[in-house]
Amino acid sequence: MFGFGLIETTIGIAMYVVGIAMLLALWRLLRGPTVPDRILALDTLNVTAIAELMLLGMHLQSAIYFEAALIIAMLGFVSTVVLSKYVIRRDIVE
Amino acid sequence: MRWRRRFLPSLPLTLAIIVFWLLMVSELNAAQLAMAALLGLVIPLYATRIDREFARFGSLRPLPKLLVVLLWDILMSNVRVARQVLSREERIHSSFIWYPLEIGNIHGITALACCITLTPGTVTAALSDDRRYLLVHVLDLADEAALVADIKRRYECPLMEIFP
Amino acid sequence: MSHLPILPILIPLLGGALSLFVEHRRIGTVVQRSVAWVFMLATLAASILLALRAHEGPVLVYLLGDWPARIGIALMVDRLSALMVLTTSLLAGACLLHACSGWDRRAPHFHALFQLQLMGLNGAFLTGDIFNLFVFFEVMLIASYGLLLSGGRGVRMSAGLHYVAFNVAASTLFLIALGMVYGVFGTLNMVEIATRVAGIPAGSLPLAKATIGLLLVVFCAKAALMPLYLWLPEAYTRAPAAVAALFVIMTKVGIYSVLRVGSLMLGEDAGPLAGYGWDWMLPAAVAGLALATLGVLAASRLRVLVAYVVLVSATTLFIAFGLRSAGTIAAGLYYLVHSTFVAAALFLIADLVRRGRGDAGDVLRAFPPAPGVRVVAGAMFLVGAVSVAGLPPLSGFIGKTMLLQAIPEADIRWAWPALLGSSMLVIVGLTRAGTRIFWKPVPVLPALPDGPRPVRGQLRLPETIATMVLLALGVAMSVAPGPVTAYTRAAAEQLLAPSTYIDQVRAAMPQGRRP
Amino acid sequence: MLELMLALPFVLALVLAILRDAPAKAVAWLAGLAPVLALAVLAWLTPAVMDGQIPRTMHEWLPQAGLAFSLRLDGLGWMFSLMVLGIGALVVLYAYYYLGPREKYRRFFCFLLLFMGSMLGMVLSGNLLLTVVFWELTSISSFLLIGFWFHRDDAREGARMALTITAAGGLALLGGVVLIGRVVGSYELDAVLAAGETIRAHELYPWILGLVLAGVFTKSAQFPVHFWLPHAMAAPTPVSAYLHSATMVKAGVFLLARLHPSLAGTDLFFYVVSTVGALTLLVGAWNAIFQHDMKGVLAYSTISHLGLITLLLGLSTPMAVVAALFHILNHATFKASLFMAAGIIDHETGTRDMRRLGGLRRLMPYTSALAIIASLAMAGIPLLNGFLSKEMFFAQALEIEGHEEMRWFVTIAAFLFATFGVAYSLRFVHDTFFGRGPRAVDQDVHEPPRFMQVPVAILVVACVAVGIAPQWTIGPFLETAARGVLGDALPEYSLAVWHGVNTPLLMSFGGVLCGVLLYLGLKRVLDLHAIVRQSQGRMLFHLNIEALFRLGRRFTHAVANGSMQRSLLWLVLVAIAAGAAPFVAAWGEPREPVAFVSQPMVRLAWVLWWLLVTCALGTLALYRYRLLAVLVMGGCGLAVSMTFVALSAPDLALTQLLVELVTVSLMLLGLHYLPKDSPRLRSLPRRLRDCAVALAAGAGTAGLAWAMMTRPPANAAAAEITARSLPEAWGSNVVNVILVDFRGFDTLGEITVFGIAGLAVHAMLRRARMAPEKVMPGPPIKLPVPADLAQMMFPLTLVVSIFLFLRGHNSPGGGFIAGLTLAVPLLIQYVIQGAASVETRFGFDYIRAIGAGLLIALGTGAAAMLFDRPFLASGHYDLVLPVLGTIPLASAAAFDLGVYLVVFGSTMLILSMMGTLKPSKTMIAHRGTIDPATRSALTGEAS
Amino acid sequence: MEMAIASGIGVLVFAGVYLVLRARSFDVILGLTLLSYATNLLIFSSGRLVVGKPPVLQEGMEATLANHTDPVPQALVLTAIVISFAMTAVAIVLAMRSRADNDSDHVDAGDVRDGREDRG
Amino acid sequence: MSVVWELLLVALLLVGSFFVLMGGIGLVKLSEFFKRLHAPTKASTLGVGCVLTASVGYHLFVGSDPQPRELLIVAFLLITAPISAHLMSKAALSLRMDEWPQLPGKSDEDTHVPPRPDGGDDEGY
Ligand code: NA
Ligand code: NA
Repeated sequence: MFGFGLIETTIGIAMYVVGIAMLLALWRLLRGPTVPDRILALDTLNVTAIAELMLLGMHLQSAIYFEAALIIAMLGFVSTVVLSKYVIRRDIVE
Repeated sequence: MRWRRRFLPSLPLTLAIIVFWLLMVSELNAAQLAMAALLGLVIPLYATRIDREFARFGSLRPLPKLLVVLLWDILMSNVRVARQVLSREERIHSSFIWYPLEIGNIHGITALACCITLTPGTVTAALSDDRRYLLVHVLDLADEAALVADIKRRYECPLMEIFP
Repeated sequence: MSHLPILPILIPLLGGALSLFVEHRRIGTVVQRSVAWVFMLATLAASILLALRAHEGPVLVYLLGDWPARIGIALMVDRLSALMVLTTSLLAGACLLHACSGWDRRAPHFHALFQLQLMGLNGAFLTGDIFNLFVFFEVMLIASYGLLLSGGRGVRMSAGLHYVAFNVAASTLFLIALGMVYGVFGTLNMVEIATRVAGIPAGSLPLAKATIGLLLVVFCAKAALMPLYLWLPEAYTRAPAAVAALFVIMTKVGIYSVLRVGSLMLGEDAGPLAGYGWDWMLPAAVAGLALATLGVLAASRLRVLVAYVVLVSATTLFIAFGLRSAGTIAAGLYYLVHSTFVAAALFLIADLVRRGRGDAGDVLRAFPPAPGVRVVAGAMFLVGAVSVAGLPPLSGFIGKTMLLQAIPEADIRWAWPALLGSSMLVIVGLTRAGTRIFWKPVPVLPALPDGPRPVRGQLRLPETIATMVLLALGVAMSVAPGPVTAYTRAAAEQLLAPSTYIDQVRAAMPQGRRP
Repeated sequence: MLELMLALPFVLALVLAILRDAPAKAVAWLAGLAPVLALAVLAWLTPAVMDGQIPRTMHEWLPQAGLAFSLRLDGLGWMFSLMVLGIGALVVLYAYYYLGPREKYRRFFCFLLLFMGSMLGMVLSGNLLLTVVFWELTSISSFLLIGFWFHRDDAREGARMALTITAAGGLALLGGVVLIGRVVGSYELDAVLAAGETIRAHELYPWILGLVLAGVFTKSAQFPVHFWLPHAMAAPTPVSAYLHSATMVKAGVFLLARLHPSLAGTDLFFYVVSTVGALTLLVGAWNAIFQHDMKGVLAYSTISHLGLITLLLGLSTPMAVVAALFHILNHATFKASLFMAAGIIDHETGTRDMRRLGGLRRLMPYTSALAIIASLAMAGIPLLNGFLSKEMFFAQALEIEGHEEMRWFVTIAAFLFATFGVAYSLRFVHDTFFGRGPRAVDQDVHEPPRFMQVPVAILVVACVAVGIAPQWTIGPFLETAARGVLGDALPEYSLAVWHGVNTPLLMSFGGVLCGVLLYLGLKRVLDLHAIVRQSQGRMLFHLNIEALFRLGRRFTHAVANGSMQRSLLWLVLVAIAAGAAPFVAAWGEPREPVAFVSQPMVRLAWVLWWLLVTCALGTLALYRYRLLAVLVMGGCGLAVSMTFVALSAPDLALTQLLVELVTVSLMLLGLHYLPKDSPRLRSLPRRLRDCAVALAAGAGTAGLAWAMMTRPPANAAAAEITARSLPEAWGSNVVNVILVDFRGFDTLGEITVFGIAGLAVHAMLRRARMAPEKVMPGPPIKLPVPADLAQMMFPLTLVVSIFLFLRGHNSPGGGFIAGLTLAVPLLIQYVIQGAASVETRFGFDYIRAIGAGLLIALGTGAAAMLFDRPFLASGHYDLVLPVLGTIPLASAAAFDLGVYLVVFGSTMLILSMMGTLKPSKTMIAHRGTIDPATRSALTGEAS
Repeated sequence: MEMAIASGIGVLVFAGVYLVLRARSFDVILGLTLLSYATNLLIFSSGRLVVGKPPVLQEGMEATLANHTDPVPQALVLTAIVISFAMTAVAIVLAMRSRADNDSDHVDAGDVRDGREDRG
Repeated sequence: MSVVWELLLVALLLVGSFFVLMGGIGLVKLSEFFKRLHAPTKASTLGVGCVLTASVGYHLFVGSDPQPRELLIVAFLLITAPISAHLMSKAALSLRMDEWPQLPGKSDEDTHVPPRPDGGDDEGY
């Protein structure tokens, strides 16, 4: 479709790079050592997932993945909030 | 005025909603405009039930500059943080500082906290009970006073104008 | 066009939704009950009409959304479905009556949950789509959780946990099987699946067998076939009486599904899959019958005993249906209807006893029920026990006799001892329970301070009538068994001729669309 | 007429059941009316029967099963009817006087009439299945009668024992009858009696015989199941007099006689029946000697006499049958009178223990005389009826042909029968009426009311009359009865007192002599009164029954102990087996290679795979630390959502993400009220076992999934749906179109499930008071900065929610997703601002929202019905407005609105219920606040 | 790709089943949640794996399965997700209630308290 | 698509993914929670921001989605990132009270700012 596939190659590389970032976050998720660390890792996973989704959308030339990324951006922090609140107060809804 | 308060509680919110809607639907026609306007009118009425108070803006003049400064700071400090991350960790001297607030408007405080957090190298950890101090964690603290002054000058002052 | 097939689903749904609007303290019980009864009676009327229509012979097909069955969802009503719906409605009427003696006010959302449970049951019996069957299973189950747990506390909660967890696990398995069904057959309509079963390529045969095997496991788990029956006794005994009585039909849903799948996908025309799985079900049924019978003997509480009686009847049905002759299936269907009513009645009686004996509850030890309860409850228990044990002249005897008559010569040597022996032991267990509960003298001296205390139990009219209605249904089935047996006979023949069924369903065309 | 006769007892039983507060006398009169009127009917029919006709009647009951309500009155039935009704009438009279003033007359007579009716039905039945029906009815009603004094332990036990054994026999009989039906093709008695040859020649004959005899022997208390009868003596004496002399126990021998033409005539029949009869006869007679209870003697004597009758029927010669019938009549008369006499004595002295009685002939001479005469009849003394049938028995024993060993055996048994019979009769008479006065009975003993003696007297007179002039008195009756069994094969016989001196006569006298000697000898050698004979049968029965109960208990506790873990384990095991079996069975069969092109890995698939697998295993590894497990599981959810995205399922990804968020929140809300950790499972084998099961399940599922994915797809339906989605359902998001149109019915069910979940949670938590596991001390925290930001987000999320809702039909989104998109930000408000502040400002009736959502979805679907189209048929309308242009209106959108409301309402209901639980103060005090020392244990911190 | 999905399903089922067999209510709920992930993936994969062809029709693209993945399993999974979510909610609340009422979160808390951890 | 645009997009993508990776590395490498907190929250913001911007440009020119809808994602990220960071640091602080700096101008007794939710009598958990 393109004259030269530079952009597509870049998208591919970027997907791998972001993927590595996800795996790094995964490592922190499992490793801990504290609960906030793991929450942080999960949050990072969410954010990197947005990047990954957008890259996928570019890779497949489809805007269909927008909604998923939007939802993660808009609501993905919910688990962060809830988990943090749990650590702080135990009682999530007071 | 009372009429406006009653039926249009927050103009910024209405505008934000209209923009949001038009961005989302990806088409610009009469029907969508009408829909956006409808939502812009109805949703704020509904949102008043959740919101304790809507933000009232003072002067919006400092806003563009603030945004540019913020963007620049984000970019620059990102590079700095990236360098720190890649360098040896012993060189990083992280520390908490209490940042004394002058701004009293809660929306202003929130905006300031956002600015601090979004700028790499600093993160707001807490707001004191009396709302006069922000607890800020600094990744690499060289000079506490300079940092406080920097924040005050670059963010807090414009914000005080925006949120009087 | 006739909307009759869908009414038994929609009426309770409407009733359930409306119940949510009238269940306010200000509105009062009378209105709530009136709403519940209006919809209950309407459902009953629709069920009766449906049974009459189904008895005319051809399968009633209702294409939802006016889509052809292969791409949409279709309700397919044959005699069996209509029979099950009618049984459900009759049972539910009695249960509702019983609940109206007070439980409905103590359990939040009772009427809504009850109506929706009815919707789930009827939907499961009427639908012709296997995924839709799953959905209605879930409607039925979650409503049953609600009914079981609403207004409950203590041990009922842990029993409920067992029930819920087991059913959720089984539903997970159901979903896995459904995924496989779609992956292998490419359709969810049971008739369409049936047409594709025979043509399955040899390479996919083990996969198809595993798929249907998993489906059968799920249905057998719901039907509490050995060894998947362990969940039943606790759940049924801990449920409130009206709910436990309604639950009796729930095992029948599993049995119905086995019959349906067996008829369509494992029938004569199923090619290499014909009869698959049945070879295992019969031994499991016999072993289950033995265990259930032992459970009847082992029961230390009346409700546990009744729960095991439910198991006995379920396993008996598996024997009847597993033999897959028109005679045994017809007898089994008769037995199914009878055992549903009678076991439900026994649950209600057990509750009456429990209430009438104060602290002693329904524990099977020597402690008399309150005098006010004793005679009526005792008489009702006698009728129920005679019925359920298969003693003449009540329905159990007729069902069992027809079953004995229909069992093929080759299977007599194991089926008869199993059935007769289990009857025998059930009689022993029921006799012991009855004599211990109703044949204990009222103590002359006041009870010990720390022992159970008798109470002045009184009969509440609705619950007595409800119990009597259920028993009367059983008695009616024994006094005039002819119509019922004729119906079940026809239903059995319809089940054994799946190709007719398939042709009739496939001939159903949308009205406002191209087919 | 037959129906009338049969209906009388039942109708009057019903009348008695209904009549409340009727005086005892009226009750007794009504009860007496039944047998008297029925006897009148019988008398009306008698000439016809005597003529050899068989009055018949038949009504359909269940023709499919061959069950008909057919009655027939032949000679045998006539004889038994006479006995049932005649003695029944006497028993009613007797019972009226027997029962104390505080007894429940109404119930007693009601049960008695029920029994009478059942018995009558059995003897009149012309259909074998109907016979079984009445047979079991006699079991049930006799159970009620035996247990009439249910406050007594022995009554309950006796009743249960009788029912257990006779009902078991009844079930066997049912089996036998059904087999007969198979062989003959009909259950009508006429057909069965005519098909004797067929039955005997059939290969099922041994089974038929065995099953029928099991019924007969249990009912007639034959060895070795005879022991229930003595225990049934706990019944009130009128009951014993009726059931255990004339009716219930005779049911077995009646049936044997009834089916005699069909079953008898084979060696098997001969050997089995006569052997059992002979053994019973000996066992019963011998045991009778050692009883101390008057009714005990009578019970064992009954066993013995029933053995005699069985033996005679087993011998099967026509003469033996006649003798059996004769003895049935004789035994009924003398035994009924003896029971009644024993009842009178019990009634007057307060005891039936012969060790405490004695010398009653002085105190109650009249009763004593009657009882002594009846006893002599029982002993077979000449000029009394018992003598005659015994003589016939001796003659038959001696005339056995072809079976030498049996002749000896039976003859000896007959002699011993006579000997023992004399001995126990003698003891009965001697211990009760002679000797010293009543020992330890300090009652003023006198004769009973006159009318209580009348039935006894009538029966004793009958004994004597038959004994003296048999041909005149009993001859016609006996002949009629015998004709009913034997038909035209009626033998020549003479009913005379004196047949000359022959072997039977000598045997009789020898028997009497030996009996007297035996009694005297035993009395001298042993202290008869000191012998306490435990009923071996009872012990055995109890051991067996108890063993059965114990087995049941043990087994049930070992298997179905209510453990949920076990339930789930079995489910998994069975599922593994079901999934693996076909593959195991097909192992080694040649397989065609499947043409399959694997999809290449998507770029990010490796990341997702690692994410998924690591998080799943991480959850497993950390499951004991629940918070961590929830956290790590969040990674799984993300991985699954991303997988959906990568594999072309944006709607799925959205839904999975949102559900994931809410699920995590729910789990944490719940975790507040649950322990923070799971205790460590110490048992290694247990862990290994579960691990192996889980491995098998995992591998199996993976294998199935793989096998499925590598088959060529069969997706014609999917293709059709995709093609028809836009033109006919006006939506381009095919998934959403399926949800609201093609399979909208699923969605209706699904939102119902979801709504019910909300209701169930509400019902469970509404009034619940729960203590958190541990409480954080201090007031709720304030989060002004996040609160401010979250506030800002809410209107925007509302916009997104509406967008997703409206666009769902054409691009990813839809009611469900939109509903959750609205609910989740509200959850954030709950978390950050606290429930109280949100709920006061954002008051919303979630329950009504659920209801409204269901109604909207239902209404949308039902709207199609107004246009005479099926439920859920979708409609579409393009609304053309000035300026705004064309606005598409689809019914599917309205349906989706219902979904939206239900999802929002239910989610919020659940979250708000869980978030606003009222804690129970006492439980908090009990569990306490968080202890710093346990902090790391609570969260699973490494340090 | 098929192998990856299949093995992923397998691992989820392995972890899920192991947890479902535990003795504490919360562990069982965790296990059921993992199982529901596996189930969703399995149903989803019954439409076979297709990359980049979401079942959203677009103008100029023919509405065939060549251009769009099989939509039916997706609809099924959606229903399944919702239903298992509802069930999970009920199970969690029930676990809370059972714990509060019986003072133990052992799955068999109601009838036997013999102190043994596992009785299955 | 012009080469300039393409190169710009490539640059944006490279920068974006680089910062995302930095976030990941920081998360793994740094030794203590509060240090780690800096890496992902920031780097991800910029990284994701760049990628989103690239996505806007890319779709704009490919024509698959001509609207800058990704800006909405950025807007939401900007709102939610501070909330997350704020709450996570509060959570971490609640576990490690001893490391809190003293509030200027306050004595030891009332330095517990922000107010400790648990009254300060335990060490968190
Ligand atoms: Na959708
Ligand atoms: Na951030």
